[in-house]
Amino acid sequence: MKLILEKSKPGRKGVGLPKLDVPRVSAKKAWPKELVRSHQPKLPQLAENDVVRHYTNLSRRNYGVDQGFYPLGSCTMKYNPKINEEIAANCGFGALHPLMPEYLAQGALEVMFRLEKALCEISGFKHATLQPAAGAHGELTGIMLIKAYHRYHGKTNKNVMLVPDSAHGTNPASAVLAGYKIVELPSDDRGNVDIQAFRGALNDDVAGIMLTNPSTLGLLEENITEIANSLHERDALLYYDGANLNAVMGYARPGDMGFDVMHFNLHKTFSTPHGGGGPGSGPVAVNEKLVPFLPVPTVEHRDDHYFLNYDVPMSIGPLMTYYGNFAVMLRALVYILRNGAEGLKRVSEDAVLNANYVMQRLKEVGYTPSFPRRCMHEFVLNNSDKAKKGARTLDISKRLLDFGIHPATMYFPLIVKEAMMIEPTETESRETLDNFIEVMAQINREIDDNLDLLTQAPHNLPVKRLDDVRASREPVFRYKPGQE
Amino acid sequence: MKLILEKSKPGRKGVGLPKLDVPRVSAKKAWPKELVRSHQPKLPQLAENDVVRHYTNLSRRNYGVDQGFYPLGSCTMKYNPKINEEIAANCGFGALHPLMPEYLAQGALEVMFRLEKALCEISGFKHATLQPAAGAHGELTGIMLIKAYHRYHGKTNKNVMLVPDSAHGTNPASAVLAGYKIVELPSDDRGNVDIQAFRGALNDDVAGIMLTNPSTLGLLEENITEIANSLHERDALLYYDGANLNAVMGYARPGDMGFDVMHFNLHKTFSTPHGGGGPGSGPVAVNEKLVPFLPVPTVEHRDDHYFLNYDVPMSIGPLMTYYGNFAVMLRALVYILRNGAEGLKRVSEDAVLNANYVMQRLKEVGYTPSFPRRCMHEFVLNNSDKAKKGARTLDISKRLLDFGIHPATMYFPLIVKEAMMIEPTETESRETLDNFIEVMAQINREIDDNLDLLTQAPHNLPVKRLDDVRASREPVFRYKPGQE
Amino acid sequence: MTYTSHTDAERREMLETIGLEKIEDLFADIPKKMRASALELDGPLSETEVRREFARIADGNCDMTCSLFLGAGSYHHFIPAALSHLVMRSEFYTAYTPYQAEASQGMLQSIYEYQSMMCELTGMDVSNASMYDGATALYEAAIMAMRCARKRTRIIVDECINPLYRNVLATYAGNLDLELVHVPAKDGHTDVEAIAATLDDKTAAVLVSNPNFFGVVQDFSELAGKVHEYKALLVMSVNPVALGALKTPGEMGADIVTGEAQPFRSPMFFGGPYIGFMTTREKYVRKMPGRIISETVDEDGERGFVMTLQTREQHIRREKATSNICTNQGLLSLTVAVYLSLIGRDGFTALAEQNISKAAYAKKALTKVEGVSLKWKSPAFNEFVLSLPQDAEKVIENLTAEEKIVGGLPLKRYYEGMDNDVLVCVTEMNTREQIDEYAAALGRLI
Amino acid sequence: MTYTSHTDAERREMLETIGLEKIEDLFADIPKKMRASALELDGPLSETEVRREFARIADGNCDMTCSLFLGAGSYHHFIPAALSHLVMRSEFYTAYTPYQAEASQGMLQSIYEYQSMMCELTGMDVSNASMYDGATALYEAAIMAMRCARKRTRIIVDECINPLYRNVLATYAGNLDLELVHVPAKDGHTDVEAIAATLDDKTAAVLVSNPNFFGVVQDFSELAGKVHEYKALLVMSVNPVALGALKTPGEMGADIVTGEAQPFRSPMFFGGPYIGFMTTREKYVRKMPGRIISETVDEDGERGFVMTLQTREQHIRREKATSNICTNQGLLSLTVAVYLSLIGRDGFTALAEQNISKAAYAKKALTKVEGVSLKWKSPAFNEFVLSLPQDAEKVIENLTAEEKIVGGLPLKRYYEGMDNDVLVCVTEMNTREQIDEYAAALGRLI
Ligand SMILES: Cc1ncc(COP(=O)(O)O)c(C=O)c1O
Ligand SMILES: Cc1ncc(COP(=O)(O)O)c(C=O)c1O
Repeated sequence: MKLILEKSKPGRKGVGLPKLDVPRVSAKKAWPKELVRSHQPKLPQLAENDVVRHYTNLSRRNYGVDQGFYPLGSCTMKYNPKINEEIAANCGFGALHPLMPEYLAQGALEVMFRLEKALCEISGFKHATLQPAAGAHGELTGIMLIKAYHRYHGKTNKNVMLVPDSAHGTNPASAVLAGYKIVELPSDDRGNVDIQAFRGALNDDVAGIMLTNPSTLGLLEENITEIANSLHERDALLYYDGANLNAVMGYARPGDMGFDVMHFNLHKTFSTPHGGGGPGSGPVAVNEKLVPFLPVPTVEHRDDHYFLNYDVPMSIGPLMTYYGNFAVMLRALVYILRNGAEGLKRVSEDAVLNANYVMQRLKEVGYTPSFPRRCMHEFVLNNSDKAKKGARTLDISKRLLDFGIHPATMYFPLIVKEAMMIEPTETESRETLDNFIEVMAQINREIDDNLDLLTQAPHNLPVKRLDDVRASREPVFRYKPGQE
Repeated sequence: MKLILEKSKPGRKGVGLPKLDVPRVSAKKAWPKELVRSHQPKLPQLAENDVVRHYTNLSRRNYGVDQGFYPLGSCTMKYNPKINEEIAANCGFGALHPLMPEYLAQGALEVMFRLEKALCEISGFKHATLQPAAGAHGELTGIMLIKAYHRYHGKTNKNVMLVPDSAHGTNPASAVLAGYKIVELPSDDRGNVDIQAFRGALNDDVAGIMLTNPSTLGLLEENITEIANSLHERDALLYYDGANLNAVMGYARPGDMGFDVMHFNLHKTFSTPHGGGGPGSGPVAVNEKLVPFLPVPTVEHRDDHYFLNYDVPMSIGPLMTYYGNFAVMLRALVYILRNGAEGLKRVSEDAVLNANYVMQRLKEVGYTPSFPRRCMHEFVLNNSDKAKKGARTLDISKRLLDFGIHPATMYFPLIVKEAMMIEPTETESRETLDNFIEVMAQINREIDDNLDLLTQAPHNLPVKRLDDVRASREPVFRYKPGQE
Repeated sequence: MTYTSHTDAERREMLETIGLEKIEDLFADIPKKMRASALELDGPLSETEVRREFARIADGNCDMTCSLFLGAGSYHHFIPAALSHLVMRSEFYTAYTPYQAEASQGMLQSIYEYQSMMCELTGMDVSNASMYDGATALYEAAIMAMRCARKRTRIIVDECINPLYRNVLATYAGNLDLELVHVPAKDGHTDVEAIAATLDDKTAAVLVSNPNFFGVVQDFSELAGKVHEYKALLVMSVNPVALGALKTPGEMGADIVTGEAQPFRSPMFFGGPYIGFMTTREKYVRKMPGRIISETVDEDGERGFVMTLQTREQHIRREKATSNICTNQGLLSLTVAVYLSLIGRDGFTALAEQNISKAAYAKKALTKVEGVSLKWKSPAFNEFVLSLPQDAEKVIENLTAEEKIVGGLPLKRYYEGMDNDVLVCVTEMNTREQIDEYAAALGRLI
Repeated sequence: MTYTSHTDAERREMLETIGLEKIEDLFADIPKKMRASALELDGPLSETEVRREFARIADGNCDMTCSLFLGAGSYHHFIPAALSHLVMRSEFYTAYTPYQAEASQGMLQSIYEYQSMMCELTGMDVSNASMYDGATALYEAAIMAMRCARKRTRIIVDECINPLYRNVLATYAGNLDLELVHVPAKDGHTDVEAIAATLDDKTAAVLVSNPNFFGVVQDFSELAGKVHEYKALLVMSVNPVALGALKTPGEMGADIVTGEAQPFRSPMFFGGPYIGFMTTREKYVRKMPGRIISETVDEDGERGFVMTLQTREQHIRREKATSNICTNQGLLSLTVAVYLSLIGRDGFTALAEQNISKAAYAKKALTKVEGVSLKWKSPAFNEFVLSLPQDAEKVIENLTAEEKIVGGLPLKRYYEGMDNDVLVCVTEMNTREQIDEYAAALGRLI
C-alpha cells in the first residue's frame, strides 16, 4: 500500500477546525521573523474519506487478538474485554485535566486508590505506585526503590544486581539504568536458578536479585525459599518481574513468597489492550520496607476525600509528568471488578491448564519441551531437532501465519536453542487450542514432506517474508516528500 | 467460515446479565404448564472472545465504503462521516423511550422539527413527515397521500398510476400496495418518458405519475413541464422519487419543478450508512395540497415547546409503531449542518462532475453509455457489445471485485441491455476515479486477451463465484442444530 | 468543502476532460425558471460546533437518571459492551445490501445466522432478513396471509394487540380490498371464543399477540385449531424476549410469526430504528415479503451465502412483488445475531426468567400501596396493568415530575374505561431499589 | 466465569490428557506454606453493575461544562470524530508489538508514517516509534546525549523547562554518574548567555524547551552554535502544536528533539496515556533509545516495513542496550499519524495560528481587568503568565468554585516569588465567549 504521504495532493482539505471567533493573528504578525517557520510542513493533504480508507485498509493488514489465537509467550495475549474500552471511552474521564483541583477529580482518584488496593491484595504487598508506564519502567522504578532503601540504610556498597540468564532483556537493562552492575546467573537443568552459582555470587555488594516466577521458561523457581532467605540475611532485596503473574493469581502471592517489590503488567495480566506496542502500565508494589521511598505523588484517602500526596520526604520522586497511564489503570480496574477474586483464580487455573494441555499434546505430535517438568501458564519448545532438518523456529513461525495463527515468541529465552515460547492464555477455547495443535502437527509433517512450504512462508499474507537484514544495513527511517 | 451455531458447545457461558436482586421466579412457577417453553432454544453457547472473533472475522469478509470505491448506481454510496456516528452514539438519544413525556424529549423533537424544515427548504416543499423507514416506504406513503387527496375531493375513479419503464421496482410495487393499477410508460431514445405514450395514457382515471428526476438513467426529464401541466390540469399529482436528489441540491428543487410529493433517502443523499441493507429513512415532503393528509403524529413547535400533534383530522394515520428511524434522522441532520447550503450545493456539483468525468473517460477506453447525453450524478453503460464477446455485465462486475472495487449496479434499469449503472458520488478523489477507469480499461483488454479472467472471477475473494441457481432451486433457509 | 476532495485545479481539469467550461454548465439541462435560488440552511458547522450544538439539543431530553417503567412496544434491556464494537465494524455498517455476494459474505452469513436463530426461537422454518418494525411486520403478515389464503379479504384483529400496531394496520388497510374485524379483549386477554365465532370463509387470518399489550401470555393452540379449520392463518406478533420462557408460536400452531426485535439490541432511540421480524412455515415461503438468505456453494463447492427467491421481490417482479420493501433494517439483523450469540442460550433463558421475576416482585411491591391493585391476575411476562384509585395520567405525571420515575403508560388514551389504569413494564434493568422507590413514591402520591 | 471458555467437562478432559486429577494439582509446585488464602476483592460484577459503578465514580469528577484554561503540559485540543473510529479498529489495538512483521504491516506502516511526519515537523532525519511521555523522553534524550558525547556527565538544564519535567529528570539522574546543572530563567525566557557561560568540556548536553513552560517561544540558533562549539548536544523539548508556526528545531540547530505529542490526540485522561516523541539527526541514530521502523522489501521485492537496528534494544543487547524501554505507546503513534492526516497540512498550520490568535485575544481581554497584567511581553504560543494583584491560588480557586472556570495554573508551587502569577492556556477549544466570561468573572473576583 502507498504511504498516506504519497497519496497527498496539494490543496486538499481534511477535517476542519472549530471556527475562529476572534481576530486572526498570524505567527508572522505575532512573532519576530526569525521565530517563524519558513515552510509549511509537508503533511498529508487528503479528504476525510481517503484518510479513513487508508487506515481502515492498513488495519486490515494487521493481526490482533480479536482475529485469532495469539500465543505469544511472555506477553499474555488474552482477550481484551470490550467493556473496558466502553468505560474508558464513555465515562468522561478523557476530558479530565491532570492538574484539575482534586475535588473535581475525585472519581479519577478513587479509580487509582481502588486499583492500588486491589493490586496489593492480589500480590500480598503493602502499597503500590501506579505511575510506571510499562513493565520495564516498573522494573526501573523497583530497582530505584531498592537503591533508595540501601542508600537510606547507608549500604552504598551494594552495587550488584543478580539476574538469571533466563530473564527478560529489560531486567538487566533496567538495573543498569539504575546504576547497577549485572551479575548473570546460569540456569540449571530443571530451569531453576543454578543454586551453586547463586551461592557463589552472593556477597555483601549484592543489592538484590530480579526474578521472574514462574520464570520465562514457564517454571516455578524451586529454590525460592533459600534464595529469599540468603538474600534477606544480607539485607539484599528480591525483585519480582510480574510479567507472569497470570499463572498464580489466587494461588500464590509474590509478597508471601519472600519478594520485596514487584511490577505488574496491566497490559498482560489485567487484559488491557497492547495497542500494537503500548500504551501499557507497570504498577510497582512493595512491602513495608520500601513504602517510604515510593514515588510522589501517592494517592491517599482521608475524611471521605481522595488526594495526591506530595509530602513523602524519602520519595525517589516522580516518574512521569503526571500519574502514569491513567486510562490503562481504568481498564484494569474494570477487569478486576468484572472478575472478582473467584474470577481471577479461575483465570490462572485455566491459563495453566491450557498451557499444560497444549504442551502435552504438542509433545505427542513431535515437539520437544525444553524442560521435562509440568509448566505453569506457558512453556518453551526447543526446536533444534527441527532446525537440523532445515526448519528453524523462524520458519515454523512464519508458516503458522499461513493458518491465521499468530506465532509464539521466538528465540527467547536466550538459553533455549531455537526457542519457541508458547502462552495460550485462559481465554482460548478448546477448539482454538486443538486447531493450533493440529496445525503444528501438520507443519511438523511438512518439514519432512515439503520443507519449502516453511522456508518460504508466509504465502498468503499481504507481504512475503520481509528482509530484515536489508533494513538494518540500509535502513530508511522516513519518507521524504518529493522523493518520488 | 463455520456458522456461529456450529461453533457452539453445550454449557459455555457468554456475557452475564445484571445480577438478579429479587427472588427468582421461574416461568414454570409463574405460568400454567401449557404456556412454558418445552426446550431451551438452541442458541449459540460461546465465550465472549469467540463471539467477538467470529463477527470480527465475518466483517473482514465484507466490503464497505470505508474500504474503497463503491459506485453502485442509484444507491449513492458516499462516505459516511464519522461525526454522524459519534453524535448518534454519544448524546444520550439512545436511552430515550419513544413514549417519554414530551417535556423530557424536547431534544429529540427539536432534531425532528429542524430536519423537517431543512428537507423542505432543500426540496421546495411545505411540510414533511419523517416516519417512513426507507425509500420504498416513503413511496407507499406518498402514494397513499395522493389517494387520500383524491378521496377527499371525491375523485375515487382515479385508480391508475403512471410509472415509466425506467423506474425502480419499488415504484410500481408501492403503488400497487396503495391500491393502484399500474400503467407503464416507455422511454424514448433520449431517456425521457415517451411523450406520445404519456399523452396516450392520460385520462381521468390517472391519479398521478411516479418520476425519478434525474431518472435512473442519470438523465433529467426534458418534458417535465408538459408532464406536470397536463397532469395538473386533470388534478393528477406528480410523485418525485428522491433517490437521485444528490444530483440537484442547490440547483433545482422538486417542489419548483411541479412535483406535489416526494420521498428522500436519508441513507443516500444525506450520508447515513446503509448498514448492509438498512436501516434507512425515507421522509416524505409535500406541497400545500397534501399537507392535511400527512401521517400522525406531526412534529410542531409552539411557545418554545416542541410537541407531537395527533390532532390531524384528515391524516392517513401513523406509518410505524413510533415516529420512524429516529437515529437515522439524527445523522442526517448532523450532515446537513456540517455542510450548510454551500456544502450541499458543492455535493451535487462534484457528484455530477465525477459522473461526467468517468463517463467521458470510459467512453474513451471503449465503453458505451446507453444514451448520448451529458449525464447527471450517474450514468448507465450498455455492455451488450462486450456480452457478445462473452463478457456479460455480471462478469465485468465480478472481475472488478478482484481489484478491490465494488461493482456498479447491474441489469438495472431494465430498459438498458447489459446495463451497468455507475454512480461515483462526490466524495471520491480524482485518484480513485482514475484508478477505476484504468481498471475498467484493463478489463476491457482482458475480454479480448483472456476472457476466462472475467468469466471465472472473482479470483481472490473469500469465496469463488456463488451458485445463485442452486440457492433458488434448493434453498436452505436456516441452520438446524444437530444437522451436522 | 466538508467531504468532497477536489481542489479547484482538479475541477478545472475534469471539466476540460468533459469539454465544459464551468461547473454550472453541468446543470444546463435544468430549465432556467426551475433553477433554485440559494438555499437557506444553518451551517456549515465544524465538528466542534456540531458537538456543541447537539450537546445543547440533548440537554432538552430526559437526563437518563430517570428510572423507567415504560414499555408498550419499546423496551429497556441490557446491551453487552461487545455488541456495538462488532456492529460498528465499518465493513458491515458502510456496506449496501449484499447484492455482490462474493464481497458480502460477512453480512450474508450473519443474516443467515439471524434467520436460523429467529426460526429456532419462534419454532418456524423460514425467517426473512427483516422488516421495518413490529407494526409494519404485522401488516405485511396480514397481507401475506391474504396471498396464502387466496381470495379472502377478512382479517380478524384481536384488540389485545398493541393499539399502536392496530393504528398502523388501519392506515394501510384502507388502501386495499381488505376488511379489518376487531374483536374486543376479555379481562385483558384474547377472547378466543369470540374470535372463533367471528371466523368465516372469507377470513384470511387471525392476528393475535403474545404477550399481548397488557403483558398477558396465552396459549393459542386451541385457537390455532379453529383458525385452521377455516383454512385461515394464525398470525402471532410476539415479544421475542418472552420466547425464553414461552411455548413457541410454532408449537402453538401459528402460521406466521412477527414481532419487534428491538428488545434484542435495545437503544430505544426515541422509537427507531427498530427491527420487525417475520418467520413462517416453509410452505408459505414464496408468499413471504422481504429478503431471504440461503446457503449455497461456490464454484469450488465451498459453502457460501446468497439472497434467494428474489423473484418474489420488487426489483425483479415490480408490481407483482410480494412487497415493496427494499432497504430493510439489515444492520439490526446482524445486531440481533450478535446479541443472541453474546448472551447465549443460557443467558437468553435467564433473561426471560429475570423479567418474570422482576415483574413478580414489582407486582407485589406496588400492590402493597393502599388502593393500588392488579387489574388482572392472568399469567404475564414483563408488563402488567395496575389500577390506581384515581386518574392514572395525573399520578404518573406527578411521579415523573417530582420523583424522576417514569412509572408506565396510562391507558386512558388507548382503551375506554381504563382511566385509572397504567401499563407498567419491569425488565432486568430495573433494580429492586428502583422498584421499592417506585412503590414508596406511589404511596406518597396517592 | 467471566472471560474463560471451558465447561467443567472440558476441564476434566483436559486434566485427563495431562494426567492430573484436579485443577489444584497444576499448582503443586507452589510450596504449601506459600499458598494464598482466598483474595478479598470486590466483584465479580456484571457489565451492568460495572456501568453503574463507574457512572457513580465518574460523578466525582468535574462535569465537563467547566471552561478550561489549564495547560502546563496537557492540552485540550480538537479531536476529529474519525480518529477514534480508526484507532479502535481491533486489528490495531488488540495487537502486540509488531514482532511478526508480515502480520503487522498495518501497524508498522502507520508508525513509519508517524516517524516521517515527526521528522518533517521537527526538521530532523530520524524518529523513534515513541517514548512513554514528554518528561521521560527528555530524560532519555539527556542520557542519549551522554552516549553521543562520550565520557561527559554534565547536563545543563534550563529552568524554563516545565518543572514537572525537571522533577522527573531529578528522579532518574540520581542513579547515574550524571550531574544536572540548572540555569535560572530570565524574564520568562531562557538565559542564553548564562547557559553559554556554564558550558564546559564535561557538558554532554543543554536541555531547553520551546515554547517553554511560560509559553514563550525563542530562537535557539545562537545557543546551538555555542553548544556545538563545546561539542555538546542541544536537546529541545517542544510542544509539537507550535511547530505549525515555529521555526523547526532542526533549523535552529537542535541535535535531539523531544516532546509530548498528547496535544495531537487530546484526551487529557487525567495525565495519561500520552506519547513522548524523539527525533534526531541520522548520525546519532545508533545511540537512540526505543523502536525504529524502516522500509525494506519482501522476497518479491515489494515494499514492506520492519523494526530495525534492534541491536540497540534490550531484548538483544540486554544490559548494553540504549534504553530499557520495551512496550512503548505504540497505539498513540498511530493516533498521531491519523490525527495529522485528518487535519492535514493546512489544518495544522491553521491550528497553530488559531492558538496564537486565541491567546492574543485572551491576553487583551484579561489584562483589561483592573490590576491584571501580563508578566512578560515575550512572543508566546498558547500560554502566558498573568500577574494578579493578589494571591493567585485563592483567585483561581474561587473562580473554579463560583464560576466553573478553571483559570490556569497558579505558579506559587513551582517558582519562588510568583505567588500572584498564574499560567493561562488558551487553545482553539476556548470560545471567545468563554474568554470574555473569564475576564468578566476575574473582574468580579478581584
Ligand atoms: C518477562 C518480562 N519482563 C518484562 C517485560 C517488559 O514489559 P514491558 O514490555 O511492559 O515494558 C516483558 C515484556 O515483554 C516480559 O515478558
Ligand atoms: C430509484 C430508487 N427508488 C427507490 C428506491 C428504494 O429505496 P429504499 O431501498 O430506501 O427503499 C431505490 C433504492 O434502491 C432507488 O434506487
